[in-house]
Amino acid sequence: MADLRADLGFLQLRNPVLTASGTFGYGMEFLSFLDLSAIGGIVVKGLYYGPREGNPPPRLVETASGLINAIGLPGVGVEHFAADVLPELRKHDATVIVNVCGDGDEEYFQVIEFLNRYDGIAAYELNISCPNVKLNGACPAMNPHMTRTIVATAKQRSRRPLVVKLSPNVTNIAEIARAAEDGGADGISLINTLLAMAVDLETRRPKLGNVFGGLSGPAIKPVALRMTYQVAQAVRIPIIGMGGICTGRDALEFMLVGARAVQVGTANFVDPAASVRIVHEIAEYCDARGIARVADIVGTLETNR
Amino acid sequence: MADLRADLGFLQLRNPVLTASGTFGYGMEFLSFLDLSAIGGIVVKGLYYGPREGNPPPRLVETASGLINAIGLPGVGVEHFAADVLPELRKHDATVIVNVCGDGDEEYFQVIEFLNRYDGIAAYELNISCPNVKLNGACPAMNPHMTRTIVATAKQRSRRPLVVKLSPNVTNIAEIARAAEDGGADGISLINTLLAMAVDLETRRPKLGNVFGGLSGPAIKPVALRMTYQVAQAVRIPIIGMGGICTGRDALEFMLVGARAVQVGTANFVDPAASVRIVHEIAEYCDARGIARVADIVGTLETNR
Amino acid sequence: MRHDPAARIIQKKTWGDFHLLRLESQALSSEAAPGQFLMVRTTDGYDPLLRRPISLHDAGGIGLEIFFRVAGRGTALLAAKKEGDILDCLGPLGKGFRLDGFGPDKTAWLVGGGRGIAPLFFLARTLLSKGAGVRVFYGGKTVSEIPLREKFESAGILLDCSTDDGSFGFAGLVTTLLEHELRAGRPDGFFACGPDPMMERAGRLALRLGLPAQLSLEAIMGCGFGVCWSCVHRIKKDNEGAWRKICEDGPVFGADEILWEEA
Amino acid sequence: MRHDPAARIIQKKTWGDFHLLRLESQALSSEAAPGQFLMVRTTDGYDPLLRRPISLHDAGGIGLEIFFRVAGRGTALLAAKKEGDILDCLGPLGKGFRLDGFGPDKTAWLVGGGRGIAPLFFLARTLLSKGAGVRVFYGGKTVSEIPLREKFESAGILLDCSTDDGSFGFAGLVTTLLEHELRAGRPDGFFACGPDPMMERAGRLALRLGLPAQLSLEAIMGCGFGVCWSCVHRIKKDNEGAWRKICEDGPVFGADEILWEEA
Ligand SMILES: Cc1cc2nc3c(=O)[nH]c(=O)nc-3n(C[C@H](O)[C@H](O)[C@H](O)COP(=O)(O)OP(=O)(O)OC[C@H]3O[C@@H](n4cnc5c(N)ncnc54)[C@H](O)[C@@H]3O)c2cc1C
Ligand SMILES: Cc1cc2nc3c(=O)[nH]c(=O)nc-3n(C[C@H](O)[C@H](O)[C@H](O)COP(=O)(O)OP(=O)(O)OC[C@H]3O[C@@H](n4cnc5c(N)ncnc54)[C@H](O)[C@@H]3O)c2cc1C
Ligand SMILES: Cc1cc2nc3c(=O)[nH]c(=O)nc-3n(C[C@H](O)[C@H](O)[C@H](O)COP(=O)(O)O)c2cc1C
Ligand SMILES: Cc1cc2nc3c(=O)[nH]c(=O)nc-3n(C[C@H](O)[C@H](O)[C@H](O)COP(=O)(O)O)c2cc1C
Ligand code: FES
Ligand code: FES
Repeated sequence: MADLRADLGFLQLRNPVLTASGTFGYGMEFLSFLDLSAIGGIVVKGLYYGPREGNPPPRLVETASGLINAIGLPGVGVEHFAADVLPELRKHDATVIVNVCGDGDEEYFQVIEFLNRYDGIAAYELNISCPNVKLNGACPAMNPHMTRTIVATAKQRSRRPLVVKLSPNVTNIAEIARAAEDGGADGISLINTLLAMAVDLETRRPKLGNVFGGLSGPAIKPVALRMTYQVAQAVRIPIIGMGGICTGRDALEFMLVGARAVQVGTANFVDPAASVRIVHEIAEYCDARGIARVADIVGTLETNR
Repeated sequence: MADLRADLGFLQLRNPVLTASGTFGYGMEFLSFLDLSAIGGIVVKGLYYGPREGNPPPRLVETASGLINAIGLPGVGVEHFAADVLPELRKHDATVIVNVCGDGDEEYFQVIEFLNRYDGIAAYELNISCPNVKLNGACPAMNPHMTRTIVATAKQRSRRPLVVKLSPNVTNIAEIARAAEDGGADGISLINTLLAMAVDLETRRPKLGNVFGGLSGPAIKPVALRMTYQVAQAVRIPIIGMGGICTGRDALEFMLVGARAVQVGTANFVDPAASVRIVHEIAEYCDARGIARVADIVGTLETNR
Repeated sequence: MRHDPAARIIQKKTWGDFHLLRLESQALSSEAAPGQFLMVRTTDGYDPLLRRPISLHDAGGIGLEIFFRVAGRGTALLAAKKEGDILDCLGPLGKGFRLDGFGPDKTAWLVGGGRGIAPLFFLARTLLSKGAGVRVFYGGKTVSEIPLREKFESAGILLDCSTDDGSFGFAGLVTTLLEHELRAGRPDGFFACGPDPMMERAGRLALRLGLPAQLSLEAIMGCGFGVCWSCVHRIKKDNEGAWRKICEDGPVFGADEILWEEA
Repeated sequence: MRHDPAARIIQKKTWGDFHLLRLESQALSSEAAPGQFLMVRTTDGYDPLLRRPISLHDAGGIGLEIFFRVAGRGTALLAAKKEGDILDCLGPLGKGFRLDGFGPDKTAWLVGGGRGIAPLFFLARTLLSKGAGVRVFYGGKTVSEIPLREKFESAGILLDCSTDDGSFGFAGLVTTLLEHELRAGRPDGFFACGPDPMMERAGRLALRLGLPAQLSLEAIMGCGFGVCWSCVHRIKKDNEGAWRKICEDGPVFGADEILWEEA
């Protein structure tokens, strides 16, 4: 069988398939569908410092080949996570990446410093798309300067590898990626959801309690793939691609444009075993074509440019 | 029957349904499916000053609930358009908006000044998403300053109302819309396509001759609706919304968030009579609910914000 | 909770917009309890993308049944399936009704409106088999919206029907019928399933009368197994109203647990 | 060019991946000519979004036929349709084969590979009815890929088959068979339909021998009626190679008009 290992430099994965933050809970919910050690790793639900309730419902609306969510990052907070969730995850031999959230830069650093003290975390994924309530909902991901600043401090405070997760809602994704790299990021993951909206014609109200939400799923794959490619051309640090991945072929397309690993998000809702199925599909693809190491596909897209 | 007229201020339309540039040819191609005077108007294929060949094939790839095109704006150029196409369109009593393209600001102005001399054009739609080859593919739509500058000069050179068509590939669509308004735009239309990409795993090459292309269709509707709403909150000039509209209900959703008229694009490929069907569906919707004037729906979305 | 990508449709019945499918699936039926539900895929493609929650209408042996009404595109695709086709289902999901205490000396009243009748057949059968007394109140807008009358009756289940337009049975809402009957007698508890406004009415009635009631709620569900956090409802817990997941903590809640938003 | 949202499938035949559907549609069949095609919707939803181009395999009266091979999701959805189902079709589209001059004293050779055989049945019938002599060369990878043998034969059409693996008829490419036969005799022209490489070989052969040939090309089509400009191919015109639309100016072009890209 093909060698599926993925080398992120700062982290070696059994295979290139991770699950995306917010779509895989804290992992335990999936134990009846798969073995957490059969996938490359899991990125847990976004964690703020304290527990959070999330947005008022409705929180989700389906769209053509996608969905918009405005869940609003409910979660248990770092203390509960460290005390109750982490030990469980360690029992299941899962590679765990923590998606770090914050309302304002300081909270991000608090989460990181708190978690620094606990074992069983392979890396942090800095979710720089969290709205900063004081800045009227702006987020660090919107601006190269803010990105560089928050990444630099987060890196300094972290005793673990730092992956920075980019928002697609920007004019120039390569510029933001370079800012993250300049700030000292060990890796880049992308894309988070596309800012979107849905309305109900009968009630004349937004379909989401929060008015706006984030679009994910197959609908956004073409945009995600483009951005992954652009970022791969722009930075030297490893890239984890995502956005609408539902099959092994989808995953391999992200690798072809330059991602060393991928994350599976929305597909987990439709098929709880999607991530492990995708691992198998990647293996089958490689085996059928005599590709000895899946890593050999990374970034091999040929263009005439 | 409900009063379907749409008042754009600078232009009165029979009804709010226009066809989107590049998806309706020069109009004639649709004569076996509909009567051009039955719809609000048509926005013709993007016109550069001279004739253009467009991009190498493949030029189109289907994606989940959408398609990516990299047609590359082939067209006949202004002379041929004015001499041969315009007179035909006038015979069919169509309200014609010309989508103005340019590689660099100067070409836009040349197209406008040339067309100023001909009758039968209701307005110009400035397609500020055209890549400027000298600026490495950047387009005016990416930047508020460039937008304001080109709009101001175009407005000055134009003897007709000027609609500015925005690109969705930006961090802050409201800011660009305000720049267009400041520059003197009479209206805003949005969205153009989302920059996207598709690759072929077997050949390891991009699926489009041009590598990148623009995503359109139902997949992008949630993003288009969000941006239309944001722009409606930001400017006072009339807005024409588009992006994935396939049904009367889709069209009404754009009106609900603030568009006075809409454009139908990709749907024309699937159902050549889509635009006129949408007019009927809007009328039926209003009649079934006793809405006397469709214009009364515009911008009536209620949010608690 | 299991995933059966190929539960076979072995029987189909249709009454206008309403459809009953009998499926064959060892995996899904073996753990099934009344009040639980399946998440059903309606297409192999990506549009619609999400599965649809559908209650277990009945289960036993290797068979199970679902009963649904066409509400939109997903259920329309389901309705187009034919005998011999296969369905991709996850389930059984959720916690279902709590039946402890409902034995031979107890009576339960079951109240279902429209498609809300779906889980009550399985529930009624199970209660009867535990020896409890069962009475079902079944309401719809008009007579064609209460197509399962004969099915309940031939299963020997005591049935009272209502229609809003009076075309069959009691004329009025099924909750009004219930209220009416509660003046004549009292069950040991009731179970209800239906649209939100009906659940609210039934819940407030139960509280007013101090009668234990279990209500099955609906919500838009992204996953059905507790990971997306889309299906939340305010539920009382430790005297606070927290958002709880309907798919995992429910869909059945006690009338005294549910917090209704003030109008 | 007409839009029939509900052409009814009145007959269906299947050979492995290959399917033949007989449709009933006055609107579509009345103007049909060989070499033209339909744009067929494969789902009511948005995924897949676009229609699929499928040639007219035959047409007459109010009936028409399509013959296709499952190539991906769209054609798989088409293949799942049953007798009695309806298809939403646009057509007939494109210019088709130019038959002027092919009368009683002329002979035409028709060359089809795989699914490329589809338009040649209608073409063969039409040529025969004009009195022309017709000979069909039909190739596939293996015997199961040339399922229409009997259909051609029972229509009295002279047929030569080839398979790449030699499992039936001539062993080799159908263009090699053609080349072979061209040494023994010459038709007044030939017509070909198949994958691009086959078209290129057939086209170059025609030019070398100075034989008039018409080739039916394929391309990814966004609309099928000339508005999206996605289906272009380099075609000679006024001595220049311009991008021309296959859907509108073709799909059939003269071998001397087509510019093949240098490898
Ligand atoms: C636990 C549970 C059990 C259910 N059991 C049954 C059953 O046994 N039989 C049955 O007929 N229906 C049942 N439903 C409702 C059923 O899930 C919805 O009717 C279905 O999801 C609608 O899908 P659609 O694609 O046809 O409609 P859509 O086009 O998605 O929507 C049509 C309308 O239904 C609303 N809707 C969408 N999803 C839901 C949902 N999950 N719950 C409530 N309203 C929704 C939409 O807002 C819209 O107004 C159940 C729902 C839940 C949550
Ligand atoms: C004018 C014309 C007439 C045709 N007539 C027939 C016919 O009579 N019978 C028949 O079986 N097929 C015919 N085809 C080919 C048929 O249209 C494609 O096989 C079909 O569109 C593939 O759709 P899909 O969703 O099944 O595959 P997809 O999943 O869309 O694609 C599968 C593979 O086919 C390729 N492909 C997609 N669209 C086309 C296309 N339009 N042309 C060529 N390759 C494509 C893709 O690049 C991919 O490699 C015709 C094509 C054209 C242009
Ligand atoms: C319900 C839901 C919740 C999410 N929560 C988070 C989150 O907590 N943190 C984060 O960085 N991204 C979150 N995301 C974004 C996903 O991790 C992912 O970036 C995005 O959905 C695109 O991938 P997909 O198309 O495969 O879902 C969430 C997405 C969904 C659908
Ligand atoms: C094939 C194609 C060609 C297009 N050509 C143009 C064009 O010439 N000028 C322009 O401003 N927009 C062009 N567009 C963008 C559309 O006008 C429209 O903004 C976009 O497709 C979103 O709408 P839709 O989802 O309804 O298609 C084109 C879109 C497509 C699909
Ligand atoms: S439906 Fe996903 S958590 Fe309940
Ligand atoms: S397919 Fe659209 S122009 Fe030919």
